[in-house]
Amino acid sequence: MRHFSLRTLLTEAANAHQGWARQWRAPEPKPAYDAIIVGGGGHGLATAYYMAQEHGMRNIAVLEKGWIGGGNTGRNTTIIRSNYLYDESAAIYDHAVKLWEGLSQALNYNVMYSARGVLMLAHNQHDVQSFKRHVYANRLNGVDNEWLTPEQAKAFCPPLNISPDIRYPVLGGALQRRGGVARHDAVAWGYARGADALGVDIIQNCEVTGIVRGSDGAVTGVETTKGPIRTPRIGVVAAGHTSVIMAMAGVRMPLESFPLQALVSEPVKPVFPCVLMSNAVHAYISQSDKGELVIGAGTDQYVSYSQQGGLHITTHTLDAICELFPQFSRLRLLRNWGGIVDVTPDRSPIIGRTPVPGLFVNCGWGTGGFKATPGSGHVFAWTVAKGEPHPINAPFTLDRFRTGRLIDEAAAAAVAH
Amino acid sequence: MAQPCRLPAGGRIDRAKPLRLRFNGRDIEAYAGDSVAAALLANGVRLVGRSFKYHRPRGILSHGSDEPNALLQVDRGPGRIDPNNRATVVEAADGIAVSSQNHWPSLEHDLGAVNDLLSPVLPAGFYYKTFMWPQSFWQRVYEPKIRAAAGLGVAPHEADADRYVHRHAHCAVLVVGGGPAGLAAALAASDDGARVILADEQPEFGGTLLHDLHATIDGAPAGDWRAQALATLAARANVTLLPRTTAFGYYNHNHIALVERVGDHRARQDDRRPRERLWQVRARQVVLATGAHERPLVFADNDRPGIMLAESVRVFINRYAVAPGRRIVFATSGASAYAAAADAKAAGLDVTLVDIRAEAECGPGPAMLRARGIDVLPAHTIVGSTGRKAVTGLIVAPVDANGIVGPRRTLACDGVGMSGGWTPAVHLFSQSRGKLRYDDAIDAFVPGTPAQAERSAGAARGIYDLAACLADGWAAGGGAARDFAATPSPTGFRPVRALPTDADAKRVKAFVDFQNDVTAKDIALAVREGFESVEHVKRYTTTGMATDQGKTSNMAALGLVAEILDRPVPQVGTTTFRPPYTPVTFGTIVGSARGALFDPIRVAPLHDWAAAHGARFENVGLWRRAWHFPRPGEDMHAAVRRECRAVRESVGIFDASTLGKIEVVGRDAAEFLHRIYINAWLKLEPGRCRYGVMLKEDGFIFDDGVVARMAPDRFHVTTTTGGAARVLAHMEDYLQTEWPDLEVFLTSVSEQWAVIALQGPRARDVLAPLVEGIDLAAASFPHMAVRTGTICGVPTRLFRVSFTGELGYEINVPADYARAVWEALWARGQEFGITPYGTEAMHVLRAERGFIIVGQETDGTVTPDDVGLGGMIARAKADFVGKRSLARPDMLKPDRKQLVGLLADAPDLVLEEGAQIVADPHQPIPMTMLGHVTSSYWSDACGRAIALALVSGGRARMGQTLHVTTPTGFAPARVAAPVFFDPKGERVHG
Amino acid sequence: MAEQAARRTPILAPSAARPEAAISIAPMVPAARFALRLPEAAAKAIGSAAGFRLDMAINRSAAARDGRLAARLGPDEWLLHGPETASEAIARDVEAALAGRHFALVDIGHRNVAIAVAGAHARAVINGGCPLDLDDDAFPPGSATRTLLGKAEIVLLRPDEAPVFRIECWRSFAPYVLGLLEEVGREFAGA
Amino acid sequence: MLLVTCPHCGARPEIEFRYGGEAHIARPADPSALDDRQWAEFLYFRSNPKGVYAERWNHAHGCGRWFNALRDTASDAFLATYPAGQQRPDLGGGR
Ligand SMILES: Cc1cc2nc3c(=O)[nH]c(=O)nc-3n(C[C@H](O)[C@H](O)[C@H](O)COP(=O)(O)OP(=O)(O)OC[C@H]3O[C@@H](n4cnc5c(N)ncnc54)[C@H](O)[C@@H]3O)c2cc1C
Ligand SMILES: NC(=O)c1ccc[n+]([C@@H]2O[C@H](COP(=O)([O-])OP(=O)(O)OC[C@H]3O[C@@H](n4cnc5c(N)ncnc54)[C@H](O)[C@@H]3O)[C@@H](O)[C@H]2O)c1
Ligand SMILES: Cc1cc2nc3c(=O)[nH]c(=O)nc-3n(C[C@H](O)[C@H](O)[C@H](O)COP(=O)(O)O)c2cc1C
Ligand SMILES: [Zn+2]
Repeated sequence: MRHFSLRTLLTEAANAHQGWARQWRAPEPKPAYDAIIVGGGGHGLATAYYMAQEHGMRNIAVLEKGWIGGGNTGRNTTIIRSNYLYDESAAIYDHAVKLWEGLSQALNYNVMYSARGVLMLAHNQHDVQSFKRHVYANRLNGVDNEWLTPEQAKAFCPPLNISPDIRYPVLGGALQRRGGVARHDAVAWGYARGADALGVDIIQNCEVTGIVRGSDGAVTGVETTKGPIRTPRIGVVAAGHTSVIMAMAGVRMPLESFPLQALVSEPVKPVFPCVLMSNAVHAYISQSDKGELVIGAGTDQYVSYSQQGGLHITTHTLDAICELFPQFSRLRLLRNWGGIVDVTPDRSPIIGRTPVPGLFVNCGWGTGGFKATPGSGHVFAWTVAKGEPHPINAPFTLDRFRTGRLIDEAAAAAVAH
Repeated sequence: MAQPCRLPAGGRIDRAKPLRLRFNGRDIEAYAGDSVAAALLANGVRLVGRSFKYHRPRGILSHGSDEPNALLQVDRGPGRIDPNNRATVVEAADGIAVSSQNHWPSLEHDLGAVNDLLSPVLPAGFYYKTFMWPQSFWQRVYEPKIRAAAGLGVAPHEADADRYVHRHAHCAVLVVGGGPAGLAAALAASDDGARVILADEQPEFGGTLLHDLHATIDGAPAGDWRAQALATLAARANVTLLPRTTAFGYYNHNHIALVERVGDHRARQDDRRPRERLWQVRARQVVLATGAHERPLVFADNDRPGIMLAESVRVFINRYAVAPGRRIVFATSGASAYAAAADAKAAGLDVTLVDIRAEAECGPGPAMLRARGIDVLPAHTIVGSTGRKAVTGLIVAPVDANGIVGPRRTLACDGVGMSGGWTPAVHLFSQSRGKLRYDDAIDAFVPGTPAQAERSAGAARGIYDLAACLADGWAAGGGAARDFAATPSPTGFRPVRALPTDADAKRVKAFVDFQNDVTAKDIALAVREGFESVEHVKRYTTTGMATDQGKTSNMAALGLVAEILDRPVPQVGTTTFRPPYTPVTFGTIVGSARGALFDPIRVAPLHDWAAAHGARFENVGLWRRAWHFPRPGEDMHAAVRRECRAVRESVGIFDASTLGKIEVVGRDAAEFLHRIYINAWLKLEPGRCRYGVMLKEDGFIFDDGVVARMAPDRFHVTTTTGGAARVLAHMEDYLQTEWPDLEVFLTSVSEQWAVIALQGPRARDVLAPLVEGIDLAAASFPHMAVRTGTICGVPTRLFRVSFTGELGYEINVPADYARAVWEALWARGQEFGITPYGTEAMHVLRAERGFIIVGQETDGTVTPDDVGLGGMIARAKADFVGKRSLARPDMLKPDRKQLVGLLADAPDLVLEEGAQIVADPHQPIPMTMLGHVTSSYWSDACGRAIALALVSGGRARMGQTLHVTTPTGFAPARVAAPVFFDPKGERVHG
Repeated sequence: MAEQAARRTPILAPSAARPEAAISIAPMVPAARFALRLPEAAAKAIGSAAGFRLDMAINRSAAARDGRLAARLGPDEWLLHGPETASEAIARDVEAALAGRHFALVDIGHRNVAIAVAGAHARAVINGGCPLDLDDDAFPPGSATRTLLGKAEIVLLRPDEAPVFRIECWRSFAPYVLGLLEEVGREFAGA
Repeated sequence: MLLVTCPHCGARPEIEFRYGGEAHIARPADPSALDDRQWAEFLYFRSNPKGVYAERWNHAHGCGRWFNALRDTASDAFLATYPAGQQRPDLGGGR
């Protein structure tokens, strides 16, 4: 792997950049691998990278039906934070944040992790209580999160409208300074390059169409659009398409796939220094390094695999954005797209074994899994490599829906009232 | 001289209406009908902006919405300033001030232009390869620098002063695009009276007909045909004509979004008129007649100001009577530029035409031009341009069939019109999920199989001959096949990716995406590095991601990828087309939903009274509720103490109208409630009330409230304020889909009944004189009973219930009477010091008695047993919603969090709601958390602070001291029973 | 002892409609209103009750004597409407007519507020927030349906040939509904 | 925004409707007879296919009725709507 640095960049500049090699190979699939990861999103690629890097598994492949990073990894609003309420969640998301902090260096690929701070606004008494609950729980879990008054929030995010006369005045906010954003595409590419250098085959335009099982029920391989491939271990990391792939193995999942939309404005000079979230009015906004305001909208209400949603969803979000930032009303929407998010009943992921021997799944990240990419890949690599969960993902079982031991971040984030 | 580049005659501008605008502080004269771009060109302005990355000087490339370069800030007055406007679509209006962007200190002298010199180290994706050391520098040093350099214009700082509105519309046929194809489609479609909407983003209908001076249609000049067609359409009552209206989104099931620019083109904004209007059209059939975009040529330094699209040169001359230069070189690979060259010559300009194609390939064009005295150089390539802030010459060279490039020569010029062929505007078709098909003959993706009731027509479908466009439009509009006679259009071009050159292609800057400064070599680099998917190329190089979304660049980019990979174009494919077609203001999308109309503000019938009596309000869902009633000089704390005291000692009055209310009627009403709630309902007597708790099927508390049996077959159910809508929906769902056999009807009466809570030992005394037909005596009207009668002469459902722990009534009256009844009670209560109290006092009073609030003590993970209400569950019931879930293993664990009281060791310490609880504050992080404080208040009645908390295994911890987080550390607190006042609950019986 | 019946305080002050204006948006006087629920089959069998026609198509209304009107909002749901003073009579008559059947008659006279929208631009203004097709073909006289106006649920009626639409909404949404109509209508007001 | 055909009201814009998830998952007559696994299947597990899906819709801001629909989740096209309680229509042609 050619090292990336200012020096190599300068060398290549002199050479009209003719010397750069492929960042990852484009291999044809081998007949068999020790393990196969289905899904070349950030989670899948990170999984493969850590399997190779930390567990020495080099004879593995990532199968991607389209182009790597083309799923939700390439279409999310890139908000990264770890100030979740429950211990289990805080542990896994903070594991990820710690990896984010050194990821560019670890991968020798600038993923532009920018810890510019994530501010979540409280608009009613209930939000205030709920956010303080988070702040305190985070503190005891070693996760940074602090309560800001409206004035402090305004100081941190100057464009914010803290007038008491708006429809839902800002009563304060919870700030995680270590939170921020990263360059989503670079995350996929950086992991791909890293994994490839360790020998992982990254095979694009290769859709998994079937899961083959032996007489004992255990997996023996996959069918793909590039032919059958044998393997004793499969890690499914296919986000919105998880149900479809698991159905190939006869496994029904507690998942629904919804379109989730996002949009960007035309690029403007820096106006927005941080990431701001308002669950109460449904606004999520930051500004990319290129200058667009990146805005997250909601899910459409119906199951769909169309990566496209209705205009009313976008409208709803822009209503809220312009209420908080009336000066942005004259900015223009540049592009509006959708992804397909796989949502679990408790809004927490499922990471671990399945009823089928040799089949592992990492899914259910729903609207918020980008932030977990390194952590998720790291613990899932362990899980697939060792056949048992890492302590951090041990609570995120499929079985919790039977026992009732849910990790209900949605309930905790105050949807009731 | 004013308007030095204005042609003496012609154009569609109104020379009788001069107007004046400002550009970078300088006066610009123009005429009504000009675009800002036309006005600038008329005044000899070429340099209008700087590019995104290299800060290259840039001018005007196009004449329409595909413009990538000429982006300006427009200032229409305070609150009306915005960036990134395309000079080619902003109409010139008197008094507006426009200015260029993305430079410092000035447009002419821009220090950012050093990036152009540094460009060898700034190829596509350079930032992924560097800026990583030292680690902390990314965020402190590199990123802020990159951010400051990026972005184009400056975001507005003031709130938008304009208004926007929405409009929903329906029609049989929506025609998008009012060129020849669209006009013909609209004529055909509206012929039989069907509702037709015709929208075009330009101020005038006609599309290419607006600048085609020589064509004839059915024997008449095309302009006359256009005027006739428009007159016909305008006269048809079934036709809605929407000029200045861009269809920007094609969504599911023929739902199309359009933005109409209503205000900006008028010099002075009339305040009644909106600035823009969002149309949402649901059309039975859609005709897309959106035309085609011309392709630039990709050659070194093809971005100098003055280098334009060939057809745009023609538009500026014919439509705006502006000469984009006096000596113009047309550079083309196709036929259409010949018409432009001829028109330029006719306008008196000095014209040369260079065609990459061999003479034999060029058809009749060269002869036609030579006959007009125009020099034509076939078989020539373009290898560069000269000039810096304006083009001064085009460097051309002969090229043979093998691509061998001959000696260079510079054609001096002050304007260039380039044409690399045409790309149909398939954006909306593709958004509608129609499948594109690559048409080799015209080197373009064209609409294939539609996914919705849609037809594309004309140039949007790759049909470039005028007569054929008309016929195609007519057919798309549903007309019976007919022919149009029209002047044949010169069509056809040779697809070229990057023009052949004698220079080192690895080093020259031949722009593909002008705005984002993506060059052909960037695309080559991306492919070299393994970014083979066109979607990867887009994201690695940012080609097609600028504000024009690749309208001028996409075909070149994917063509280059195909060429490098030696794959057929359709195998490379296009990137995904997404809304909006052109950028749309947030304001348009938001419409009226601003300020008071952002979300409805729901107020209860006594809101005005409360406001007049000094209430401070809080938002609860959409509701605005009286929070507390501070007297002058009182803070919230003091007000709440006083309000609580009044209730405990005498009488308080509270507006509880926002409670949800559902009238449950029918023979099976009791059975229905029996299945919905955890407790028993079959034996509740008419005239009695009962507190009920309901779960969702997952076993967690969903809502609670008092239910009264008004008659054997009629219940009055109350819900929480926030739960009103979802409880009704939940009940309807079960009723309709699970138990359709039950004879029950549900009706929301939340807003029929206002609820006045009168609470305190003197409540009866205040109430008695106003009530008729109800015996208020404790014996005949006990706690948890309901009676009907009248109060102040109006019907009431009078509940004797209490959420405060005091003797209390909840007086339900029809909402419009609430004010009068309240005022009567208020008057009656004066002698007892009647005190209005708000939601905060209500919360304190109920907490003193240990009553839960759903959403505060519960959060969607809490079972009845967790909050100590397990005893309510009717054990005898075989089933109710949620029952089975309560038997899951995790629901039975002894360490579940249970509701307890918490008394801080320091009696006046009001713990924070949300504070976490631990057994040992000295344990290492991460600590084991036992639970959290759900409610916490100062209680006058108890003479100390009290709190409720959910604590793991809490009921077994009575008397234990635990430690509760505070802003600065931990505070010890003792676990106690969750009832702090009147533990036996005797006061309600008073 | 109650001295006299309490007076009514509607949330919007009623005003007179001006159908001849380009746009007229006028809150209406209080009225008697009931939600009537009755199984579809029963409605078909009896056709009408207490003078209210019940067997019309869903989303159609029918006028009855004395300024009364029944609008069928769903298979088993009607909105009964009449002058404010007729409230008790309507309740009594309907109860009597349906006695012995499974039905629910619930007074919602104070729950709803009505706003009349009239004038040449009435449709354009309502379509400023309402997504339905209000063309005569799609929403002919006699139409009545529950739908949305912006972020509020409404019942939209066009009782008769007159180009007057009636919007009913819940009380607390009335200021919003009126405000939205007036905001959209500004463009046409006085035009 | 989808255009949803309510069996009672005809084609109406999606915003008038509330979605209800997968159809034909009847509440068990006797939940206590189910083991934890079966109960979890009822509560949480869904087929979530890419293709034809039977799902529930409620015309919440219209006639208020629940009904079912067959929709292709890949194209979002509705293939049929039918009253609650009716069997899933057989559209023939496989899938
Ligand atoms: C609009 C939007 C905004 C979001 N915002 C945020 C945010 O701000 N912060 C945050 O943390 N999260 C956010 N998320 C969620 C986040 O994007 C996802 O949780 C995360 O990216 C999931 O990563 P992944 O690698 O699991 O999935 P993906 O990136 O979707 O990768 C799955 C891959 O599997 C492939 N695949 C599917 N089926 C097959 C098959 N049969 N064979 C082979 N390959 C297959 C897909 O093509 C895809 O590339 C957002 C999501 C969306 C859509
Ligand atoms: N000679 C050639 O090679 C060549 C190539 C292309 C086009 N043409 C000529 O162009 C004409 C094509 O006619 P036509 O009617 O197909 O196209 P047109 O270009 O004349 O008209 C298209 C119209 O659609 C409008 N439009 C585009 N997108 C829109 C949107 N999203 N919303 C609203 N309006 C939108 C444009 O403003 C334009 O007025 C013919 O005269 C043809 O000869 C010639
Ligand atoms: C954080 C982020 C920033 C983006 N910025 C831009 C942008 O500046 N310009 C642009 O055209 N698209 C931008 N996009 C959107 C992509 O072009 C694209 O729409 C998205 O990756 C989804 O892919 P698709 O539209 O090809 O399906 C951005 C996407 C993300 C996730
Ligand atoms: Zn309906």
